Amino acid sequence: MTLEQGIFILASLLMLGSALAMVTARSMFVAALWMIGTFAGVAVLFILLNAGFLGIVQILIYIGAIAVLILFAIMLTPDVMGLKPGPRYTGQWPLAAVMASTLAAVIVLLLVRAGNDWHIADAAPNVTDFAVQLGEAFMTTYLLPFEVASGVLLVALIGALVIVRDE
Amino acid sequence: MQQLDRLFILIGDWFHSLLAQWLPEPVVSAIGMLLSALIIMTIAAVTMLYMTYLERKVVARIQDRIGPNRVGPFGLLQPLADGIKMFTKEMIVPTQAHKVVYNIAPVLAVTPAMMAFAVIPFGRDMVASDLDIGLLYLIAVSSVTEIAIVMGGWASRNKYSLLGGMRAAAQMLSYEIPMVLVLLSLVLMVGSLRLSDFVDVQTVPFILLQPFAFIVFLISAAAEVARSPFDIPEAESELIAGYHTEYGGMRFALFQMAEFVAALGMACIMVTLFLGGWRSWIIPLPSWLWFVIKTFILINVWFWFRGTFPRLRIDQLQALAWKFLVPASLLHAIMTAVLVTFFPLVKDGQLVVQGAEWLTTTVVYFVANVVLLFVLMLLYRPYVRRTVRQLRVATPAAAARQQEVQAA
Amino acid sequence: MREYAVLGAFLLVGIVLPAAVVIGGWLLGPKRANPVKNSTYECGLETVGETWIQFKVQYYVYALIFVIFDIEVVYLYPWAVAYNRLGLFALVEALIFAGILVAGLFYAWRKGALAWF
Amino acid sequence: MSSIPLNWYLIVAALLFCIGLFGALSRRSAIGILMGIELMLNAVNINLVAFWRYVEVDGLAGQMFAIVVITVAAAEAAVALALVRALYRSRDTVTVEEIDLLKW
Repeated sequence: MTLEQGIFILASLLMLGSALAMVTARSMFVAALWMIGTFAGVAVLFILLNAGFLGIVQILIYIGAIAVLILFAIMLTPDVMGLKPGPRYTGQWPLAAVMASTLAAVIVLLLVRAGNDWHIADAAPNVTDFAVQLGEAFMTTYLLPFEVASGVLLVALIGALVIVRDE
Repeated sequence: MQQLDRLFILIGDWFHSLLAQWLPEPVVSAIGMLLSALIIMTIAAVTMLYMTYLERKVVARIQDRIGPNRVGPFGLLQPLADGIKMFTKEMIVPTQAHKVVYNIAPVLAVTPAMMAFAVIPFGRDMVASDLDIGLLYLIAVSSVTEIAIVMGGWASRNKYSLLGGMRAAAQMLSYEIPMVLVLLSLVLMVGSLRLSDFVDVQTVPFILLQPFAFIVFLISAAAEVARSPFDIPEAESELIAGYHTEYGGMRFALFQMAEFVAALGMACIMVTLFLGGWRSWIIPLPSWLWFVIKTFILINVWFWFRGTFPRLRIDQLQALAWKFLVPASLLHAIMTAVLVTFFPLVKDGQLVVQGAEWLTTTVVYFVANVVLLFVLMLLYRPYVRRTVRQLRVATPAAAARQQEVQAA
Repeated sequence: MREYAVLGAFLLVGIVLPAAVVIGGWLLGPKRANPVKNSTYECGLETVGETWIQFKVQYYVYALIFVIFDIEVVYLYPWAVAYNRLGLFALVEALIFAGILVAGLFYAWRKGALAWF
Repeated sequence: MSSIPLNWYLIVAALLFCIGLFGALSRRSAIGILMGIELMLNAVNINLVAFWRYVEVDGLAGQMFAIVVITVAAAEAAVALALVRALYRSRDTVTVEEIDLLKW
């Protein structure tokens, strides 16, 4: 086993373990903290995939922004400490569990059977100065996503502000 | 001189070759990485201890006092005494607290502050990790601290802690935006996110080219690391001690340490981005020594702030961030983008400004910054006047008084 | 890859070092807990009521605007890095991008969402 | 060539997706559902980047797609949490079972 594989396994265990802890935690706040653990694991996977830029963006956006937003939203709800009695799950949770585990089993089985039968390229992607490549791509091929993104963000901002304000 | 400049690199190489005699190469480089991390963090921790001493001395001088002078000569052993005291104190965990989160929070507060040092070039070729997206990494790491603070505030189960934690997080995230936008204009000039490239380009330090950016960054950085006048998160008079009210002993020390180390890290970042990093000014000293000197100057600027400014109120603080700094830094970035098209510093990864051209470039950028500052002042004059007028009649009592005055 | 390995080393040491300090302090310090000492501090008085306090929605509003502007970073930083290789076209595009977001900021300002009451 | 087969990434992503799915389907709290959805989006991103790394070599489509997904995820979280807050204000609860105004 190489070092790379070891890191991959550790990061995956961290990620999946945190994800499991997240969906089973009683307190919403603790669940959000586990979610941050999952995001960190995903960031490590991105870095292992030679996508260091995305790994850092994952930390910046998911951990630094979205997780904080969720924590703030939890603070606005009652039962911040997660002490109120009552079930964590809705009545349909056994059904959900069966569905999710069936789906997982099917996909994993298919993937294992497919083995390494992918059109895998021989070389690793050329990632020197990735940010520059990305910037040039934004101004040429991917100009539309670049401009649409600002529109999406504007709509989200205005929509959320309209909904959330106490008038 | 050459030898002295490369002192630490030579020691590192010597150590590396020493280990390589017995151990295989991957193990040696792993040990090297861990050791460099350990050494840099230890230096940061010791510097942090003496920053507390220096702060007390400097603030004492500003307030016409002497400051710590009992333990050791000039009180130089005071921080050690404080450290030992913290270390041997009883560790109390409130019964009501969420034990696990309560214990993890202080550790997680220190980690991101320490991790910032990984990409800072301390001297010529002296950088632990010359990441090609170093600047983005710094921003990402500094935004993780908020979570540790919210965790600490929440786990204590104390109203003041929770409130302090939320306020701290709100303040930090508000000031992250102007900081990021103002760095955008530097990135436009340099065309890279690698911190060593920033140092390479700065034949003339960017503080002269972009003074406005430096001021905005200084303000946002002070807020980001909760130095006064932005120390609302731990405003004693309003929130007892903010998010670390319930913490004592070593855990409290870790929160303090996180704050001081973050301030130190910010000073290092500012030196790298605005003061030319390890480049020597006039006197040819070793590059790392110049870095230390510049950092020392900036740290004293923090202490000078602490001794001089009163604390801002939270509404004023948020208004400053969103209503002034964000639009101003955006305007600044746009202005820089226009300037860069006519007076580029870097083209296709190559520095294009040579010799005497630096003079014209510097003057152009400096004048543009000053003009921007004046334009902003003109734009904001009516707004500021209106706000001041509103503040005068803010309370009902004051409004009644004003009506009385007008009637009479 | 080496650059990221160094970051991993920093992460490892950055967690182990403070954790060791906390454990060391716990080992060295006295351990004489009692109920009064372990009660919530809060100004030295008994805690009144639930810990939970109704937070203003304003905290959420700031976090919201912050998220929107933080994502802008992901788009604008690559643009800024590549800027000296691109032409005036890039400036115009980024101006449109930033302009749309500034419109959002000014909408929030006009609606009073930036004020802290 | 990396020592990690593409399969490993796909399996891990699938598992993460299913855990997120379970969270989204079973949680009572609306915020819990939202967090489950965030996990699912992350799983999708792992797949996108893994395929970019192993299959698409001279292109940026995989990463670009991941960035767009992150953007949309953030926008979605912002609006959804605003909705949760509005629901809490009008109905005094964030539990999805009790939000049944449309169930007649």
